[in-house]
Amino acid sequence: MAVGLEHFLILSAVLFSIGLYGALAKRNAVVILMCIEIMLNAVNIAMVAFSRYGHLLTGQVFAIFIMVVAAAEVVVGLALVIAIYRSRETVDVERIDLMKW
Amino acid sequence: METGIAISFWILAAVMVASALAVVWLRDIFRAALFLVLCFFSVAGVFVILGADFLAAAQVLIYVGAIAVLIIFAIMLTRETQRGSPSGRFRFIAFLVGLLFLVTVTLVVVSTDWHAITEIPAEPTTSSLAQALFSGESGFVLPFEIAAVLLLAAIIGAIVLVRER
Amino acid sequence: MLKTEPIMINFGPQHPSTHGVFRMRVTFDGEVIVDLEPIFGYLHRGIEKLCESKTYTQIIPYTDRLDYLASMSNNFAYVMAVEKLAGIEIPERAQYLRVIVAELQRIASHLIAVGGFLNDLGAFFTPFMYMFREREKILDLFEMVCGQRLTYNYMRIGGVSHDIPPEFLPALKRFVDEMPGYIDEYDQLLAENEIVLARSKGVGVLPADLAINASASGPVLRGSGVRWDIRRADPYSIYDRFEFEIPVGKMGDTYDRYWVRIQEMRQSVRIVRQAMAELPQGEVRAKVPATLRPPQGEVYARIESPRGELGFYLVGDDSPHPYRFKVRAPSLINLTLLRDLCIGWKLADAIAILGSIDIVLAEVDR
Amino acid sequence: MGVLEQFQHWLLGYWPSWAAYLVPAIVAFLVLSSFILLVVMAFIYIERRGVGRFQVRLGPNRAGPLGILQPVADAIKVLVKEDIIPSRGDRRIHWLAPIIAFMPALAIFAVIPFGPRAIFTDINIGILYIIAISSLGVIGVFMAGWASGNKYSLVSALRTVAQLISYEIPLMLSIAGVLIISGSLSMVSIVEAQSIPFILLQPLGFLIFFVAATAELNRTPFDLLEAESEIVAGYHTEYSGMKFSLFYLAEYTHAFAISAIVATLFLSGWKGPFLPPALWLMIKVFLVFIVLFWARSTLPRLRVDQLMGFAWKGLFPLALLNLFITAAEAIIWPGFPWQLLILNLLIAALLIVLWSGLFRVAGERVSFHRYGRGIAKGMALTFRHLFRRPITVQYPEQRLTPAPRFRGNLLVWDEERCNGCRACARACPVSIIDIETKKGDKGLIVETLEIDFGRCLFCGLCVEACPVAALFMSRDYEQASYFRESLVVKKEQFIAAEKRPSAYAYPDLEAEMPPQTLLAPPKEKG
Repeated sequence: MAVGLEHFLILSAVLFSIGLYGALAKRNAVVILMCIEIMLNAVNIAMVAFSRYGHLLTGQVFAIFIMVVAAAEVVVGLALVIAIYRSRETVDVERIDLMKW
Repeated sequence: METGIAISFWILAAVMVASALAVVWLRDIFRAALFLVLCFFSVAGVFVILGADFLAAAQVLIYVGAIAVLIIFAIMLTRETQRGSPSGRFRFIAFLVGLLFLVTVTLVVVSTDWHAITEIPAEPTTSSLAQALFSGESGFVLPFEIAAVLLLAAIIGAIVLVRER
Repeated sequence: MLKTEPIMINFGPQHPSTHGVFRMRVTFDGEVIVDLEPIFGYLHRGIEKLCESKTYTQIIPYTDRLDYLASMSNNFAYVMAVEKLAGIEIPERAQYLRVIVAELQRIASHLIAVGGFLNDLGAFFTPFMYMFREREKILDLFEMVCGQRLTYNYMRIGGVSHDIPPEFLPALKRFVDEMPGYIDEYDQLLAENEIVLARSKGVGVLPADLAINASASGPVLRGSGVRWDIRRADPYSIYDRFEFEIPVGKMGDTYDRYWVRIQEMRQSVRIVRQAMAELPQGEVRAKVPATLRPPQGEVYARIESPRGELGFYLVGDDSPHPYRFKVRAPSLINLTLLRDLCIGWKLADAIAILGSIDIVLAEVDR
Repeated sequence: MGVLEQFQHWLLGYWPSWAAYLVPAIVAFLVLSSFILLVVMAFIYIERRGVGRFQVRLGPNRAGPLGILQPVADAIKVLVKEDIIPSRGDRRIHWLAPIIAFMPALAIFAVIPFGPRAIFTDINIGILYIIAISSLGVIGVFMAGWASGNKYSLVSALRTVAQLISYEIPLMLSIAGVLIISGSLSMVSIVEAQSIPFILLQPLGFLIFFVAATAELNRTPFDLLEAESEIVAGYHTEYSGMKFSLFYLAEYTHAFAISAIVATLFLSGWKGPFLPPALWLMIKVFLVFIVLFWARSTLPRLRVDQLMGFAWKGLFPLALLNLFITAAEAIIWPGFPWQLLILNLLIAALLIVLWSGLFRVAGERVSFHRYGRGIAKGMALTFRHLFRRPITVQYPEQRLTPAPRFRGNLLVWDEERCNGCRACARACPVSIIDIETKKGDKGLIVETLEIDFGRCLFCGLCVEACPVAALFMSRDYEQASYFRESLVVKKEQFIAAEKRPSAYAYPDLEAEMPPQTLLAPPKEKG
């Protein structure tokens, strides 16, 4: 029952597809951002797994950069959500599909 | 050692997937966000299994300590908890897409012959990670600096976006 | 700043910082106050109506229960009103005793006001405890004089109920000698403390014209720089015989109100010292009929209580009971300024401002 | 290698591997939590007694000798209280929050070295682990605030996020200075690197860390999360019983943890002459904690915006500068000779003075000479009070003598002298004196006398009104009853009662009364 690279990759894939489903199906913008974070985490798992089973630290370096980008993305994303909420009183993506407000 | 890792892996994987599903499923956004925290935390656990100790700490620090809290904060500011998080019209299509993706990737993962090295690498990664990031030849000094600039830009951008005019 | 939906929070009537059963309905935008509505009446006992069925002497214990932190001042104002109505002259010694206890009462009341204010700023009871220590000494003196520590019922129509016991003056002397040192200690603890300054300077500014228009009085008014003290402006009893200064603030902020109280304590000590030195011998109570029936007429007598202008309005109708009994409660009138002071400030400031106004709910609601 | 790993290795020889993984963790948890519980109890005791002395009180001294069992009594009291869950709140989150708030504080101790080898697990990223773990506590507090369904708690939850996230940044940056000097993230190597305690090499870093850590602990002057006078108790307003005690425990455990981290990072941890290492660490921990509650008993609280401003405009740039200076020093003098100590002290003083010059308190710039002086003066004053005699007394054992004129709880009635004139009843403002008389041989005889002391004002007017000196105030001051009826005192009870009249309205009695106990002026001890 030894755990190998495939296990981690499949776990990563499962996590990613859950995130993907959420990001596509959900209507609340904050939840969509949360699902995107799940997807980024899934990618991170894959990266670190590659790094572990390939004895190459580049994977972890990439994971660090992904975290940085995720942080930046969340900051800007949430700022947008709040800005939209302020003018439209909603964060429902199906109701904020106008290009202008 | 091996069994220990295997046990931890399966537990963590189960928790991770379950909490990710809860994030997608739950209607109460606040609870969804709490499950997101749990998911992040179990990812950190997986990092520990993979011997990436520095990354595990960074994961907790950045995702749990900062991003999750930021999300919770946004939830409170937008006050959308009463409405919950309903699914949209494309729920079924989204499900199909997700499933398709999962099947494809799984097939690829299973069918590929990974040249995986199973023995455990030298334990502490912190200093070697620093070497990999900053060493002269193959280093990532420029991307690192760019990442810092990106963060700065994101912070300023967020302030500008949210600022009242 | 992030803009958020306004939320409404009820402060009180059981909130620890509302100094009694007082309620503020505050609307916040984030932590900034956009609206504040003071709601009182939780302690209304109908004392004014009740007193119309009591004899003039029986009313004195009721006045104790208006502003229970300054019972002596209430006694004082009330008996002054009755004496004015009935035209009673009171003996010299009683006048001096009244001034001494009233000024001691001012110190005791300001100690609580300042201590409570600092507690509201978040000090963990330390200044409060220090100030209670000194207040206890005053209460000991009051107990010596009249046998009670809170509701004194000391003054009587025509004087005071008892002469002071022989051990009173030495004890008072000791207190008067050590009190300035304690006030210095409070200054040392707080006056320069950066956190106190940051929390109170410039916060809740009450402009002088608004203060006058709202007929604020006491330290609240003087904090705004208006030199109005009834002891000077309309001298009653024997206050024209003493030398003292009226401290006034510069900006009318929370800090100035706090500062004025501290300075007034020093001035009160000064007055007590002078009154002690000049204390004449003699009777302490004029001859007053057992059942007083003041003539028809109306009268308004006011004093400078620790909280401001405390006035009693009485209408006599030849009967043993007043026809009308009305209290001008300084706390109530100062409290009406709360909304103007608080809007635009933060949650924590509202508490500090309320503390700096120094209300006693028993007096507000009566 | 930490104690945990050694235990694990030893176990691996005997037990299956999964047990060898699980058992040490459980054992460590149990040992750690019982040890922490003990220290936390000591903390609570010391803080309550200490704050008492700062406030010229005695502090709790009832439970056990010197009140040493007070924490136990507290614990029992809290644990048997009813557990309340607000109906509008979120039940499960409400239940989970205290656990999540408590666990991180506990988990920090895994990497605190109590001695060269007395550490549970010496992971190479010890300090990073601590920072990461302690950022979890926010979520517990946040959950509590949210799930309580209470607006005070909600405000507290919002403050939590703002405050803890802001102060985490200067906290980390000030640690970075230490890391540069020690060149390691491991707690053990950080201690070993301290031939000079880092408080001397990093005075500015220490100050920033201490202030930021105080804010992380939400202790005065940064206790905005549970600001008693503003938002009542903040996030734990709606908590009681077991769950509240967990929050309470978490607070003190966190205080212990932070004190231990300060001791380890800046006060050279377990190092010290003569005494065993663990004892040295504990001494330092307690010293740090004493400073914490000393500040608590002196200082008021900052306002939210001032708090944030202080973090972002004060601590953050200073921490950055400190990091920068330390990095420069690491390049110029890589060995960190002791001479740097003087230089760093000078730099720290200069920076604080310069930076405080930029600060504004209420619109006016803080002048150089004053910044910090007011706080220092206040701290000195409270410290002096530590040596003053407490003014409180032990009530049932130590009784104060009231003044001769004291108006006590029950009236004293002299049946012989009373002529039933009912002057007292007429004088009473609240009409509680009920006298019925009948014609006797020599004047009136009192048939019934009932006084409702439940409504008595103790104004003394009845005593003053008595023309025949038959009614006295009493000198007693203890009166309590579970039933209102028993407060109505009847004639027979008046006759049977022990007569201890006070001199109120009877000045001739005053001479024989014992003198009143007055509050003596406090004397400086020794």
